[in-house]
Amino acid sequence: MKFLAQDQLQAFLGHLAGGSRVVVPVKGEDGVVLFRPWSPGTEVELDVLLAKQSAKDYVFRQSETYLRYGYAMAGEAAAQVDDSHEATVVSDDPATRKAAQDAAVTAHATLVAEPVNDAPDQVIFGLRPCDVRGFVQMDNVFGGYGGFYFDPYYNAKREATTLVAVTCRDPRSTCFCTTVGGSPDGTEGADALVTQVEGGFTVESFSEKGEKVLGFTGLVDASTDQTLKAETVKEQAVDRVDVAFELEGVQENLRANIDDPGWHDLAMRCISCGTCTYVCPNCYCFNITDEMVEGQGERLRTWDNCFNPTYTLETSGHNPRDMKSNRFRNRFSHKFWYYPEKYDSLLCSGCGRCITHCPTRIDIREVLSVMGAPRPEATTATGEEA
Amino acid sequence: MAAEQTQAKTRLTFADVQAGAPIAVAGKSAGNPYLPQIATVIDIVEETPNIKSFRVRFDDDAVMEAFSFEPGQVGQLGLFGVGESTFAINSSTSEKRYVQFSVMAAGEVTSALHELNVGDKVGVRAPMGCGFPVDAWKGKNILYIMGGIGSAALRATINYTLEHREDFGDITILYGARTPLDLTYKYDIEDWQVRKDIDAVITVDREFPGWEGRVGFVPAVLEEIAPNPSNTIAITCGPPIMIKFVLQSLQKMQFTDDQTYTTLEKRMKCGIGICGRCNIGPRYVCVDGPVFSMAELRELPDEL
Amino acid sequence: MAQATHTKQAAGTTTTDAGDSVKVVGIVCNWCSYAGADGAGTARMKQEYELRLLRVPCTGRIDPLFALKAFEKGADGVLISGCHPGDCHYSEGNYYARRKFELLDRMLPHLGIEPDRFKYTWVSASEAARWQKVVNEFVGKVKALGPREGRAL
Amino acid sequence: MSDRQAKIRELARAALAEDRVDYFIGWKQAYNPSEMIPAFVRSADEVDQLVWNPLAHHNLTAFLKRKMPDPPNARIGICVKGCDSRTLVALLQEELVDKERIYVVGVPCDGIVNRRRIEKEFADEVVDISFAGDTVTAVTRSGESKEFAKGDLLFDHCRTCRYPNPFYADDMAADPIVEPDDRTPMWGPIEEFEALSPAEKDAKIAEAFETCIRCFACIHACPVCWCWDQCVNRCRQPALVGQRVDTKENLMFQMVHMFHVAGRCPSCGACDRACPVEIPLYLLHRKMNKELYDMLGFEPGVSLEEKPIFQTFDVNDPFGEH
Repeated sequence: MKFLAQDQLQAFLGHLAGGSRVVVPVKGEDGVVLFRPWSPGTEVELDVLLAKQSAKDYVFRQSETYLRYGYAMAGEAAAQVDDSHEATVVSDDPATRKAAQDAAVTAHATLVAEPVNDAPDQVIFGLRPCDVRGFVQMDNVFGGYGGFYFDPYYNAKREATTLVAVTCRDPRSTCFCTTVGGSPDGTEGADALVTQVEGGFTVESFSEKGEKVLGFTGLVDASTDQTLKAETVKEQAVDRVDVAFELEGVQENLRANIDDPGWHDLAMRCISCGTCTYVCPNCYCFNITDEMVEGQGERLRTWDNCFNPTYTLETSGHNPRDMKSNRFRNRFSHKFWYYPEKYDSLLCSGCGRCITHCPTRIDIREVLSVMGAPRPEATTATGEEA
Repeated sequence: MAAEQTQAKTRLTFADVQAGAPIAVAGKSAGNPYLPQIATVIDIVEETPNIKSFRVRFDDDAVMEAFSFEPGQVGQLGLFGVGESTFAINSSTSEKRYVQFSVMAAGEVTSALHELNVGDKVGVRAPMGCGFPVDAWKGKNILYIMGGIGSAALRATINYTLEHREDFGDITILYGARTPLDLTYKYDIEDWQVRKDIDAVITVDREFPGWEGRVGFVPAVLEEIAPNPSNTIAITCGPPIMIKFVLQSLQKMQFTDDQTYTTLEKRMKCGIGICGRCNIGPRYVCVDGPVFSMAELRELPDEL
Repeated sequence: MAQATHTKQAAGTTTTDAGDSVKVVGIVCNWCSYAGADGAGTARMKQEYELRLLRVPCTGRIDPLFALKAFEKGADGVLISGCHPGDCHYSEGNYYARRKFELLDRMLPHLGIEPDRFKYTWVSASEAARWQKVVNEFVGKVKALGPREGRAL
Repeated sequence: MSDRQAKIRELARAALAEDRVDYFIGWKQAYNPSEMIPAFVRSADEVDQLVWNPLAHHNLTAFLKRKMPDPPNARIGICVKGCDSRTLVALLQEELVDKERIYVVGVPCDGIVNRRRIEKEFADEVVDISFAGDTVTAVTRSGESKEFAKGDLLFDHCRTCRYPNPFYADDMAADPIVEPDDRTPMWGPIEEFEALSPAEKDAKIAEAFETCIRCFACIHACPVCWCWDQCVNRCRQPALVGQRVDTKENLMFQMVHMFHVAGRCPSCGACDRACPVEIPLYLLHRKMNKELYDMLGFEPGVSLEEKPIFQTFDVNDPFGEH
């Protein structure tokens, strides 16, 4: 175990910034803490436990152009193209048809489409172990787990990213990482872990990337006292996290309770916005759209979420999840039933952001205590509904 | 019909992928699954007043040559600058010159596709999803029940069973549309009616000037022709309301859940099981479907 | 695009888009201001050519967001013009519109867009000379402010 | 204060017991006493969860919007504060809510405490906020405690509030409190912003909207943003707002909200409080209301008979060229 003195922190980040971008939690003028690129002198905010948003955005961008394309016509061909957009009349005569096809093909020949995949090396410093587990859990869906597709965009950024987590010294009452298999000092997926002790930080590494982090010359071997103190910080932190619900059986109970009227009750105060999913370190659903200006276009993917009323809306007007309660059920079932069934991993690391950022404080712990447990025989919750 | 997931239960890295790890369901090759292959529209067939079939050919001959799919699989047909939408591949599996999609003009992408001319460029990502288990159906009678543009989702399968006619027992096709004008693939219908080895029943919802065929809704006609469920597979596709009543009728006629198949539509974006919107409970229509047996559907929440 | 070309031809110039120092979007109603602009063009009245016209059936159809969208997409100025109050082809569309434009006009400076970059006015079909004056004055002011770059909106 | 709470419970109990409503919406304590959330009470035995205190910031009329009630045709009992009632009045003016389906309990309000102001005073989590007279006591998880004067913690719109009593209610939870004689609106902190140069404003706006994550919390929490679930912000035809998340598009996104609620929005601040990244949306809406007031002397949602100003006109409107 190494030790980093508090007054060496800026130098340490400067060292990391030598080879890559460094991202740290920063408190803005308005007191809001967000992950922001670090530059010399930027104060790192570690006292506020959780940044408003997880660091997800730096690996799985909220909006990301993945394809650029452009239409261009060669001079001569362009001159012959009729711009009138008249519907093609397909001739019955094969020869005429062939000639028309050949002419059209030549005229429209130049479409250029280039994939874009920008993945700079980066170190994310100061994220919490639950945020790190968020990446680990998302890795399965993007990483071709179980023979599914491998996502080159996510993985390029993921592989270029070093995660330096910080032990949670003061977990909040809304933290429930231990309930879902994590810990305030968890190291799963972390390349390195720093723990705040008197006068600085102890630093441990768990991977090759983590070893590189330890390459900073300002690090010294941690004293026995410092090591012990770090252990105490960790133990105390673990004690501060409550077990929020019984995880065992949640998947089966969610399946059994799929039609339970309790979903309606729990969803009543939901306003069906996307806050919980956008601050979540695990939620990964996205939308794909094209944006085009004057013949040059981009195809981009942007975060989307299952609370969006138009998320599943079909062109015909049919919406499989038209009711707020259906969308509500989908999010929790996805995290604790659908995802585990496909990827053998939960899709929740217990950071509690969805609870504290929800405009109406919908509590995932309550939802799972109620719907993830056996339900009494169907009672009529919604009166006329039942 | 969910694919058997035989691949390792582990997350892959770029190194694994470069080393040739099998990375996709249904035998698709490595590469960037988001990138469409550029293709050229080589022919457009106006099927009905609002449905056109687009025959497209990949610009890269090697891609065209290597292209193969299972009947029932789908693809994303996209227009650069507008977006992509999912359509059933409805050319025959034996067709090597082009890939065909039928498009009803309705939304943003489909309306833009209808503006296309022969020679225009499109992007195609195909095949996707799982097809019908046609091999497992060998020796059985096949009953197709289709409504409207639902025929597009079953055309490749019908053609497959007709091309391999000797592998199957009786083949019955029940096809209905609102009016005779809305019947797709009229050239197919003519062929079916000439052939002696299949039984084709074509119906329209209500009387129409010049229409001398059968009149009646698909589920009602189905009960009239009363197919024998013994050793028979029933496959249905059409508007949701039709599917609902057809499934009820089939149940009434003693078709079991294992004998009944349908193919579903959902709003899709990525088409590769990631973006998360086409799920029905734990199943994604894009990778686990679009083909589902009734037995599989019963396991899922009522979010069709 | 057709409308934009039309304006340039009317102004009797051959300058290309790339040569424009600023981009100004004009949203005009079909019945009065578009006809007025047409009149100015037919009469070969010399006008600033940086204006691109969009024609709508009535100013009542114009959502203030159209103007914001234009700014967002890089317009340096937005001019809205319709029938004079009382002369609306649909009787009262411009009365409703006037309230919306006034609010927009008052909000824009709050969003970091200088007051001279937006104007709403009324030009009738017979007021070709007035059209010329409105365009020249407005575009002149926008030119004086120069292009908007790196702005929030 | 507790009198109002008792009266709310009493009125809710009666409405539920007499089956006049299917459910009753009030406020209750969340997972700890420092947070208040909307409460949906379905039976008379459950009314004791209803709470009234200066943390009850939610504008519950948002739950009357299209597609919010469950079941869709529910008869709903609802509590409104003065500002909440203005949004309700705005909805009633346009007949967007059926008067026959709602039972409104008016709650005179002495001002709501901005919890975020307290939160910012500590690094640790605030787990308890209690009130004694004008003193507010906040306690953190590790036991640290601080006292504040309530007046310092109020929301800006509460400090400048001219309408603490509901404009529309079937029953009142207390007698109306004394209202100021002078109803001239006070506009609060927007004046600072107004004094900035265009370039400075631009920089401020850019800074504020850069962090927007387009989660739609502002739009969904807004009681008068009626087409919330079919918002043009989600629409591709027309593509008024692009999908790309950047400052320009984010600002455009907010402009869609702001201009579409103009004339209905009394700047109750629900959007601001719902924003997870704390963008000061309230200031934007406040400014809009100030301009509407200067234009036409109009204040939204203060009279059932009045028409929203963008649905009517006066040939003599005192602005623009004639």
